[in-house]
Amino acid sequence: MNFLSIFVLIPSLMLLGLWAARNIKQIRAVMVTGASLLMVMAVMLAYLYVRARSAGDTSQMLFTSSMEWYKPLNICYAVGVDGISVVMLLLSAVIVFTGVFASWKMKLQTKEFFLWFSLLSMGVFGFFISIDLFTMFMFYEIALIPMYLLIGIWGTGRKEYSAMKLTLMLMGASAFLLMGILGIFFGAGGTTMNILEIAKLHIPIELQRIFFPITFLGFGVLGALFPFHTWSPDGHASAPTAVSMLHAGVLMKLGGYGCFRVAMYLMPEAATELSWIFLILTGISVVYGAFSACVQTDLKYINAYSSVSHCGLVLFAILMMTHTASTGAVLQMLSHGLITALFFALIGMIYGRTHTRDVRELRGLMKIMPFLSVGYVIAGFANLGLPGFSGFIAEMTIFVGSFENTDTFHRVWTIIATTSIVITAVYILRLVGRIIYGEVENKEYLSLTDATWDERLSVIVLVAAVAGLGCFPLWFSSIIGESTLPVITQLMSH
Amino acid sequence: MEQYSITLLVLLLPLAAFLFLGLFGNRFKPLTAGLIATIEMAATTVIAYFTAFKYFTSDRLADGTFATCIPFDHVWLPFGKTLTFNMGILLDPISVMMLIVITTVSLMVHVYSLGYMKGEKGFQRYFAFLSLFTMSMLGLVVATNIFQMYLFWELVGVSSYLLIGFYYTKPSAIAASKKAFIVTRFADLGFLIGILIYGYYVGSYSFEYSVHIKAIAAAGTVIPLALGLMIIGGAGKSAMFPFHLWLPDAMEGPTPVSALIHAATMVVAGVYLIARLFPLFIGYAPDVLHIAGYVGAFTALFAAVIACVQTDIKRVLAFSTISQIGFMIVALGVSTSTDPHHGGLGYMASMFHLFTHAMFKALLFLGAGAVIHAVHSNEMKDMGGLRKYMRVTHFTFLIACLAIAGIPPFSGFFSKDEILVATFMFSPVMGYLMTFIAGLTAFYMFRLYYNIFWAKPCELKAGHDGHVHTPHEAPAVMTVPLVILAALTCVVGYIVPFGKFISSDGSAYHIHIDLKVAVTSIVVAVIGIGIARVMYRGASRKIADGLERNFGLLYRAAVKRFYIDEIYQFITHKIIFALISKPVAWFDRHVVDAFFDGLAWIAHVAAAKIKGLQSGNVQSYAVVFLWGIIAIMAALLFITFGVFWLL
Amino acid sequence: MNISLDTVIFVVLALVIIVFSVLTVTTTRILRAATYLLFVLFAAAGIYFQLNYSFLGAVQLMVYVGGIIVLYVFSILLTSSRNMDDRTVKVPQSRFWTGLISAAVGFVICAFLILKNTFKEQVFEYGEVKMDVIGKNILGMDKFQYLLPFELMGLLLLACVIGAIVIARKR
Amino acid sequence: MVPMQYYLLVSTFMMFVGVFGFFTRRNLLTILISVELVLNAVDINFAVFNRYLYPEHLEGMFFSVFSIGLSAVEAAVAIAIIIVVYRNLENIRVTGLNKLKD
Repeated sequence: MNFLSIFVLIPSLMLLGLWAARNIKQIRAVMVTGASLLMVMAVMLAYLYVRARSAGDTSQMLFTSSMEWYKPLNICYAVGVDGISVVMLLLSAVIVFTGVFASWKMKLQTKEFFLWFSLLSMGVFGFFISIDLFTMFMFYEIALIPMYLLIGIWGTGRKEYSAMKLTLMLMGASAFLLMGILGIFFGAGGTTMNILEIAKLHIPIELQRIFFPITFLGFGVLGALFPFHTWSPDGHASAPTAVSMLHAGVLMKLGGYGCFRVAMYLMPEAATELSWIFLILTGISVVYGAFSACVQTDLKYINAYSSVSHCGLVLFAILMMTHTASTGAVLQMLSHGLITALFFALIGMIYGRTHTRDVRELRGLMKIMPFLSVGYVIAGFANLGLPGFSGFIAEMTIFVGSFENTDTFHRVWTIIATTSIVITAVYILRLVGRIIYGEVENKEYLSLTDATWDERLSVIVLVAAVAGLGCFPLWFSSIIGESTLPVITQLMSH
Repeated sequence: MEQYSITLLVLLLPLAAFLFLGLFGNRFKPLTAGLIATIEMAATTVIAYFTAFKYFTSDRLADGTFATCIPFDHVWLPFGKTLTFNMGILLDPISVMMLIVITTVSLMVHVYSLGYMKGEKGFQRYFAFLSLFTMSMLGLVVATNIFQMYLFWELVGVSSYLLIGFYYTKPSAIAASKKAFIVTRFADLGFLIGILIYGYYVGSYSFEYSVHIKAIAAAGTVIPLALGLMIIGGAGKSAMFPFHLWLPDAMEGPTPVSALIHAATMVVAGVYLIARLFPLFIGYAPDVLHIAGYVGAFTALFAAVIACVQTDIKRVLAFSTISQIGFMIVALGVSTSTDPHHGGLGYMASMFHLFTHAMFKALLFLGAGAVIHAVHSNEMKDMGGLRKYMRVTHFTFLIACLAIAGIPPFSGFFSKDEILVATFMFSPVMGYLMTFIAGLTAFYMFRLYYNIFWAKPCELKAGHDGHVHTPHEAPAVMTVPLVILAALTCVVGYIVPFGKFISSDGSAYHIHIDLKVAVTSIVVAVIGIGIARVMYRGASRKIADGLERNFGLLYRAAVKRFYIDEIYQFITHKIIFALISKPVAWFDRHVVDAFFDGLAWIAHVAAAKIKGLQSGNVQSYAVVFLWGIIAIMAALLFITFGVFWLL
Repeated sequence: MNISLDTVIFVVLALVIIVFSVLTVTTTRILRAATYLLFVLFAAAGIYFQLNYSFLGAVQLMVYVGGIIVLYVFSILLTSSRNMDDRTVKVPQSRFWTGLISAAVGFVICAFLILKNTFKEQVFEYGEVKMDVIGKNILGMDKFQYLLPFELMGLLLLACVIGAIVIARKR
Repeated sequence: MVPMQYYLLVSTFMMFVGVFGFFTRRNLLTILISVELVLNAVDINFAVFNRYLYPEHLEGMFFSVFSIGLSAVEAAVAIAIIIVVYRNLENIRVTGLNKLKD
């Protein structure tokens, strides 16, 4: 039994535990135990990983193991982690943990909610540990399906519509993905589904030209690639808090991770050749999301468009195809995951009290709920890339990396992308100025209370993570950096 | 190097104070929190002075310069293999000088704030932010590389934002803080791109140019571009035209904050940036430097003109600050070489002026704060005749006014004189222009002075407690910093050996007064003061009103600050929001999203139609079945008999 | 062209079939439809007789006319109630025309085929099929003999009878 | 001797009348009656082909005999079903019979 499988095992055990749980206390106990255990395991994995690396283990993936489970297509349950997966697992663990606390007061069908939530976590963790294309795809689907129910049942607003839209668009994307995966599998000779082994083989360039866009698109939709991002605003706006957190925080990262790990890594020639198309799209995403966020009136929409912008930056950086930029991309995934989860958690908490997310109605929250407001301001600063928070290091790494491309095309798009940091400042400050500051206008709000302990815990953990990453980036940056190198080498060698 | 290890505390102490007060501040009584911050600040000041003392008394190198010390320099964030983002401490004459300026003014402001902010809600928060600002500003000046500078540059921006928006329930304060942050951030975009270009071509962000001299030389033509972009960032922070518009609005913050951030320290960051990059400018991009100088000169003139007609005393001071920073930039901009004797004088003059200006401008602001504290208004019309009530404030304010007007023996005279000398060396036209602006400065400062302390006695207003109360002198905790700063203003001009420590090439330079220039400037200043005295000293404002009437258009334009704010409003609201964001959002909802909704709709409709076929009605099935057979038969007939089988 | 008796009988039978089959499907009363069907079936039996398949004609008369139609009449009477007739429900125009056109087109194509196709040479041998031949063929097991289908038929009928009872019996 | 085509035309006509009836009628019984028309038309065809084209064999005739038998079976079962339906739903119009579909 491989150590990594524990990340799939724990959510499965949580499912069992929830199934057996009889009342809300037991449900919470199961969730907290499971989520904490996941966090501990993620930290331990990071520790083991670093120890193995410093002991001189230079193989690309550590803790690998492979178990065949469908011979005719050579499908294996193959797992393994490198630095990118390790930090992604850490991110997922943190967000699952805080998500549990953010949905502490879930009333409606609590058990079912957490059942689906655990299943979703299982998919996410499974995705990050797998190195077999098919297993990866399977976990991806596992993560996708619970979304529909979670939004459709526990959501707010136009939840059926949003759930349907989100699921359909992502399922459409996964159809592309399946095509891409099969293309890669057969293009590489049909002998293996293992990413590491495929990387050593060569896929004919004609096939790469067909399957690279398909695969990239398949993952890119999940990474909110323009113009396939429209599921994001509606989906996030309707989803319950913890689901928004997990979805924007982790699930959207599956897109960037997959683009990098599968599309770019396995089809380097086509990637070099065709990156410009997607570069234009992602560049548009970055600026477009930021501009759209400026005039939204729903807090969650603002954040969703902001996510479009920031996740666009992830793909943008990946496509820049330099070592620094791709390191920055992973940092940005990490950073955006934490920040956006923090945002959604806070928005959920504010909404739970005021029952509105309309920025035109909220005002003077600082006076009523100082803790949440300060959290919101911090999240805002982190989002606009203030030094000391994770956004800054990620964005700077991306921009420095992007600048390593000397041709005019890349330069121009880099400069266009940098303007997003100003636009981000515009909408964040507008928002903070409008809802946090000012006098309380609605007298009914005066009786509202500040965060309770469970909410405080989840906010504090996230803020600490954001600030920790922002103040001490060296460790993360270096373990990510050494893991992005093989992919970049692969890209450069062609 | 180890001897400067203690300097690290200069950064860590304020940071600790910020975190401590930020997290636990509300557990303490306001005054306790304030005292904690103030004591911490005093400790920081002591360390900074200690460092400065040690540094300036250390042995000079063989070429007569002070060694640049880098006690700390650690990789903070690696970019790829070679390029790294370091964090560290760099000590050289200007950074050490800045340490002194910042800690001195900051300490004064801390002490002053204990009195000024008494009873305000959020007292703890205020001190936490002050500590944050101090930390960031100190981090900025001791940065070892341009990226670290950028990092702290952003942090001072945000602490400025937080402090301007301190009264967060006041809409104007919120708007002002937002404006300040966004305008400077927009400018910082230029700075960032400049850094990116520089870093890529030079392969390092470090300020130790000598190490990378080859790479810099190889980079060639992109260096001026990079430097030009960086100057944009500097212009944003230092409120140079056209980024000046945030500074007057920033006066919405508490007055001590204006003194610290928006007069003495943060706004001179742009000047400091140019000074930091000075060798590069001289070596590779003198033209860019001169352009900056012209912009500085224009800004100085522009701001001085506006300052002459503003009625809000803090705004007058704000425009005066802009104008004075313009002076500093001009001084740097007219430099043509690193030799202080031939064209490099401006560097020293600029730093000198930065130093003296910090003192007297902080004094002016704190004095203004005391006045505002007494009359509860920012408007000149609510003041007048205050000299009787507030003797200490009056006296110290007068000293500061004389200093800024350039009257000997106060400090401003010396530094301004050096600037004028440097300017005349560069071009006489520029020199006369700057002298004229110096005169204007004297005029508007004394307009301010006479309006506050002389003129008609102010109307005594009923306070909120119902009874009329006379303006009274501020408490000792506020006047003491005033007196200290006034004393400094009197004496720092005599640090004649200033040039010994700081000069463009690092070697000692003996400051001497150019009599011709000095006399001219004094005469001009005195004329300015005289006009102001005639116009504003008395209770009647006949001349002033007459002038306002006769130059109506110009006057109104100046009062409206030449409509730059309106243009800004137009750009942000009309262009960014109405012309870009709204259409983009509309496009997103009605085109992109509608496209996918349309796809779903098509699928839905098609499904409904196909579902209709599957009705469960056998008769319908039979019809389709029959037609199927007919079609097959027709096809077979067609194959057998061809098209004309009917015939 | 001489008109033989055969021809006359055929014309009469054909007219009966055509007229009454049309009436069968167009009448609005079910009982009448069943009656018209009865005439059509009679005419069909007549055709069999004309073709000298007396056995077939007899079967037709016995099973159809004697059995099935009686079954129909009973069931009609059993299920009839006031609103059961098609009179109460008008056939929608669209459905009527769809049916008519479909049927007409089908008919035209089939008629065309019949008239256009060149068949094998036609012979017509007068004379009955001998009963023993029929019996031998039904009960034989050689080529062109049909014991197996006959047995199957019997089984089917049995199954049907049981099935009908099971389905229709009162619960 | 009447040419074979005439028989065929008559039976074809009968069949399509039956088809028309099947399409347009609403009552289960009348639909069944229409089906009887179709079946009879086919039976006639078998007999005619047998008589005119292959007089030496008897396949057509036997097929017709079996077909008649099958019709009897079909009619019996169908009517049984119809009666049950009627008993349960008081209705044997096809438009009313959609309980299974919903």
